[in-house]
Amino acid sequence: MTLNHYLITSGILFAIGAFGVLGRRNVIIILLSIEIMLNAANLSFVAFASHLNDLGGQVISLFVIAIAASEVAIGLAIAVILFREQGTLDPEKMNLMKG
Amino acid sequence: MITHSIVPWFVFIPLLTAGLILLIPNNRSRLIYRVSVAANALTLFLAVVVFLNFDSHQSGWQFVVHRPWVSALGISYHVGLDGIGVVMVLLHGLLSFCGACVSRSIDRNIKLYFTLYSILVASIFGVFTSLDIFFLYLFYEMAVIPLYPLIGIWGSQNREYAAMKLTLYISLGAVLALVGLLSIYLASGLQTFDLVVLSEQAKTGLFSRQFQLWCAPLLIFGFGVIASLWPFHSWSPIGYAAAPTAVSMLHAGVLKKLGIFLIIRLVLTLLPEGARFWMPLVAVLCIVNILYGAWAAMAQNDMKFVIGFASVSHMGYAFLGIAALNQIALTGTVFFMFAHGIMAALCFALIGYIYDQTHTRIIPELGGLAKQIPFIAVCFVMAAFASSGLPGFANFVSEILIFFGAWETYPLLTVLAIFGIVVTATYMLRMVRHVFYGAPNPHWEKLKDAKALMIKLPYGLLVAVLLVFGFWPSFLLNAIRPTTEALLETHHSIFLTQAKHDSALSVGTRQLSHLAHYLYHGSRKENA
Amino acid sequence: MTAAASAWWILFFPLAAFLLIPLIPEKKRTLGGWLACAGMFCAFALTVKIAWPIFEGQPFHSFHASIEWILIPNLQLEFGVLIDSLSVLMLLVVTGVGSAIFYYSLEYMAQDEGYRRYFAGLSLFAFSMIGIVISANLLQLFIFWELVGLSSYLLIGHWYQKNEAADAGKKAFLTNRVGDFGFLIGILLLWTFSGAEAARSLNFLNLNVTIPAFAQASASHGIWITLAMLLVFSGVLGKSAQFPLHVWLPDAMEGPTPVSALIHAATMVAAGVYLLARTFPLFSLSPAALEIVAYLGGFTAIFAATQAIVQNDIKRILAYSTLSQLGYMVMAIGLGSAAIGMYHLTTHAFFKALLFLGAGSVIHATHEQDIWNMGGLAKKMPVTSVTFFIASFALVGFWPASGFFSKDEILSLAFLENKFLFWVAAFTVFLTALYMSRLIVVAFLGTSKIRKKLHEPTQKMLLPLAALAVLSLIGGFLGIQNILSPASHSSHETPVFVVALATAFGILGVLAAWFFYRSSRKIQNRFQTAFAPIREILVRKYYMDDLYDLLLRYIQQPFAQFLSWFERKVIVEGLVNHTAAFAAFSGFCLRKLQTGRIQTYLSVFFFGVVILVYCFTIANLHP
Amino acid sequence: MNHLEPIFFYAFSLIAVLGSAIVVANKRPVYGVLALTVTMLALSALFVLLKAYFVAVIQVLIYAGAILVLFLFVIMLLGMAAVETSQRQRETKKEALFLETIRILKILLPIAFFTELIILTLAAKDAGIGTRNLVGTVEAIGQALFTDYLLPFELVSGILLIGIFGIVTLTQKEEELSLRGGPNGPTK
Repeated sequence: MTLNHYLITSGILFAIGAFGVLGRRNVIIILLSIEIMLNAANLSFVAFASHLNDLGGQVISLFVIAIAASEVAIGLAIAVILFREQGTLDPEKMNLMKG
Repeated sequence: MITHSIVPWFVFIPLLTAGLILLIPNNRSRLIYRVSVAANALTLFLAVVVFLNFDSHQSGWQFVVHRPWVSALGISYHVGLDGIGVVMVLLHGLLSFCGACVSRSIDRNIKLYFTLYSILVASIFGVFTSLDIFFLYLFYEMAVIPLYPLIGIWGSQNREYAAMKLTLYISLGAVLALVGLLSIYLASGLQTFDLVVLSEQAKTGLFSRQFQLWCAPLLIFGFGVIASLWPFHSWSPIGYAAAPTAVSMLHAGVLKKLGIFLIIRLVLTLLPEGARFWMPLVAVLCIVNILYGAWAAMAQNDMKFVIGFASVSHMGYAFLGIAALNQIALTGTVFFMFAHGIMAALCFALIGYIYDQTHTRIIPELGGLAKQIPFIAVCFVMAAFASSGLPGFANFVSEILIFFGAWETYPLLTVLAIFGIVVTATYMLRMVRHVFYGAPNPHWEKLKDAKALMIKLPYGLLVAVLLVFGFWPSFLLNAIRPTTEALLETHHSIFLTQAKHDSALSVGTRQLSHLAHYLYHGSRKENA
Repeated sequence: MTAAASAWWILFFPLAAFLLIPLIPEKKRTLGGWLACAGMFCAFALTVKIAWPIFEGQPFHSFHASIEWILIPNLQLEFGVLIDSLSVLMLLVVTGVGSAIFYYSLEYMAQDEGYRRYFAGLSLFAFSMIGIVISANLLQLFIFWELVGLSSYLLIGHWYQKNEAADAGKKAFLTNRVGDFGFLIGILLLWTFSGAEAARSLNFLNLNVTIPAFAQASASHGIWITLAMLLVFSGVLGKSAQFPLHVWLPDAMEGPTPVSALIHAATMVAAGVYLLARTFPLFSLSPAALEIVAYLGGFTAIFAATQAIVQNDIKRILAYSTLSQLGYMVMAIGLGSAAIGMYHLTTHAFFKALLFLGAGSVIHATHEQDIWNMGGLAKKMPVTSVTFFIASFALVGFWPASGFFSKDEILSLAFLENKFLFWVAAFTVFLTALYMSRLIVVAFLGTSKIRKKLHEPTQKMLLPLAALAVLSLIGGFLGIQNILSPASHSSHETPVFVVALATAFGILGVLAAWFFYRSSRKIQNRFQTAFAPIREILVRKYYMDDLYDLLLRYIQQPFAQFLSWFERKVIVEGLVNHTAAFAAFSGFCLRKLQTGRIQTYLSVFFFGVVILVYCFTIANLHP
Repeated sequence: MNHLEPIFFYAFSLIAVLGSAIVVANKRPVYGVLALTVTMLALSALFVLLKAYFVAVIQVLIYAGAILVLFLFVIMLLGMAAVETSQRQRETKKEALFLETIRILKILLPIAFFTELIILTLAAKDAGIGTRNLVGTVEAIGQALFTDYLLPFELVSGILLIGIFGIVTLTQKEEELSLRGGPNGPTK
């Protein structure tokens, strides 16, 4: 299959992830959508790797997975603490930084 | 020859005095005052020595001291003087000395006052002597900084507003000019801030015409703000009225001339085509400057406001001189800067003297002072006549040169400028009549006249200088002439070759003045 | 000492006096007075030495010497001395009459507390007046022209305590300034016409050559020449107080009387006529300009004479009479003969100075300026009265006196050139006779209304009076007119008809005044009621002063107010404060964006990303 | 083999897209996590198609196995509250208008972004099939990892370490608070 196909799918996934991050009112779902966006990125990395015949793309996707792991860990820890403080997971409530 | 490395001392002496004054304990105010007067006297002496040793036959830079500083960027401590620089240094030496003498009446925290005053003096010397655009701009900004506290702390009524407005306006102009300077640095591609190198290259068409067209207005209107070109002038009367005497003396006398000096040194040398394109607009603006300032001065009843608007109006003449772009007018402008500087400083010093005793500057409240303070009255009448361009004073010579020069390029505008003199005479004499002549006001019985020599010195010195250069102007003209000659060489050489394919695109005002010019000269040109 | 050197010395003697007087301590102030007189006498002596050949009848050879003043490529201004028959005559008048007046004011100003300042001002005036006379180029003449304006400002405002004096000084200087404005533009025009770019010079000798060449070049140049000469003439209007700019002279009487005598009778106001004579070769190039000059001179003559009739202050009557005599001189030059104009100027200087000094001694004695409060002075002050009679005799122009000769020259010139102006001049002779005899009848004859004992002024004041009286009498026989035009003694013989008519008018004027003012109060009142409206106009000086006040109050002042309002409102409130307000407003809007919701931040951030990618797409689509 | 490839590709990408749609659209996070696991598996299949075998295996092992399991633990920990309660708090009229625009923006932006990507990819000219002889076997990746990309490899280990520290301090803070009553009183 051509590179374009893979890029289109990763574009769709990324868009859906973005929609999830912006639209949903639950921190967990936001973190999940971030994971989707990261996977979309991985897909395009690997697609380019095979297209450009350079292993770099695959190595980068490995790194992305590693970093995503630590990011999710911290994200969830924060979500837990927020839940303890605010009693809810709705980001709208968390407006202590209101200007 | 020891005079070779004099020029750096102009900046270092005031800075050293600033440091020295900080060491003196606060209660010894008399000592502080004497130290700063002595320091300024020293710089004045140096200025006179430099002026006398200036060889007026060769037009290049003299007393040059060159030390590379940041060679990566091409910045170097490059200092030197040409004809215009020598005159300006002499002017500043005179004014800073008289300013120091006059600020005897400062009573609140004297140490801080004289430190800031010395920094201000040092930075202005820096601008006049530096040949490196980086240092030029550095000292230009350094001059604005002490002004804010000087006006803010020791000024008279609504001083915060005035200090704020003045600093904002000038830094706005400075930012505009900075953009211009940096674009020159980058467009030149020579990786150097050195003015001498840049002006050599500019002769051989270093900058493209397109670049010059948009860069010149940046510099002209950027520096025009501090020289109170018409739309940007409203800070200067308010700023002067609120400033203490010595500061308004220096400000009206020298800081205003920085704008014109920098326009001559940067715009006319580096961007000749840009200058030629924009100058008709400047000419029209400066006529508004003259008449607007004159009539506004007519309607004021605070003495400092009258002189503030008067200097706005007089700056119009300086701009007219530049806008005419020919040898006579340019020499006239430099001479005018010197003469007006002395005259404006003298007026402010005298008003300061009166204010210190009467604590009011409102003209209707004062009246018939000539009886009590004859010496001050005589000096003020002389200053008033000098400002309205009476022969015998240096102002007349400069105005005549500007009129003869500007007559060639803008005949109609020159007629309006000459009418400006009549209006100037009106408001100056109106002020003299109401403040000094007329029935003596019983309220001011106990005014003390300036008796001691030390008090009389600044006023007497300034009046003497006006008269000396009024009777025999060639002392200054010999120094100025070679520089303006060389400066305008680049203009003629470029425009003779370039005159034929002058671009159709020209600002409306340029056509306006050319149309008037053609109408007026048309019939005379073809067979004169 | 060569002639040129002595010319420089004539100029610098009064300057030296001016510089030295302030150094003299207050105690020995009379020394200051004598110093000023010494300066003036030396100048007069030197002038006589230079002018000696004329007295022996040989022709006068002029000489010229100048030094570089301002040297800039294609602008050479020099400082020079040009002595020819015209300037020698003027120098004789200025220094001669000046010395008499200096000597007179030694006594007159003896008790004045501003004594040294007065004599310093007089010396400055003498310096600048001599400067005008001997200057070699037009710009140098302009410089001294303004210095004369300055010295008249100082001298009019001598008693600056009095508000009227301060205002009069200011008014005089500003009106002169308006005239000088036109004069400077005229100089600029002449400068541009005077030859090629580099060889331009305002030297009179050069001008007399290059301007005619320029005029012949093409027809359109004639218009420029007329314009330039009319502008120069505007300078003359300001200085010699001709019609539109004459308002300052009557007010200038606030100054001390010797000042009025020196400045506002003999010398300064004559400077304008001298300028006309000096630039006469240029004026003659454009007949239109001469036409205007002649008509304006004639009009001023009759205009001023009518106002003199209703004045009550002795000095104002003389001021208006000076105005009308100046009108005569200007008319004479306008009609084409500078010689006759200068001739009348010389004779006028003698008798007008005498009249003012006479009035001065009367005021000095009676401390009274209104003629209706005087009366019967002839008996109490015989010498002053006799000299006063001689002077007015000359002013009206009766046979033996010098006025007769110069005025009849003018009348005959007018008779030849322009009939209308001739009748105007003739009628003015009648008016002159009327107001002078009115003055004499009311002030010198009749019953004395002054209570305290009057005494003749001291010898110091009488000597100048006597000297001037002699000059006024024999002035006509000195052959002054052939100093200027030695060759052709007035080609036309003065027609007898003109002389007879002038004398008749004069006698008629005297008789009318005699009968009218000697008659009983009753007849005078009836006459006054009959001519009340005309009298009102004359008293209000044709509402000229009101016109100028109107001009100032309703045009200049509101315009100045509007500008300072414009300054405050538009520039200050408008531009500046609004920019400040805009900054505050934009701050406020942005603040609203910080809603605290993470997702709004994210969406704004994502919006940025979209924009960025959009730019890439654009860049890619059409590279 | 290669004639089957398009079919596999379309199938798996469809599964991936649907899975992520479910993640975003559903109410209960538990279903979200499960849907995400399905997406992860579909993606690893795509990796296999792209001959990136090692990455595919890691994707399944680490990503699907470890991270999503972590998600499940947290959801269990949070319990019922995790269900989204989306009542809207009252806003002032002026604010409402502003927030409305933001909401519309949130929907429009991803779509706009997606269309731009599509335009970009279609515009790209040389989008032909690659040489496809690159095989992401373990020793190839291992070799690249420990020669060219050694530094990034070490740095990633550093980041993981920081992640651990972060979690320890965050949770540490939480216990310490409860022991001594915390700034705003004992936690609920």
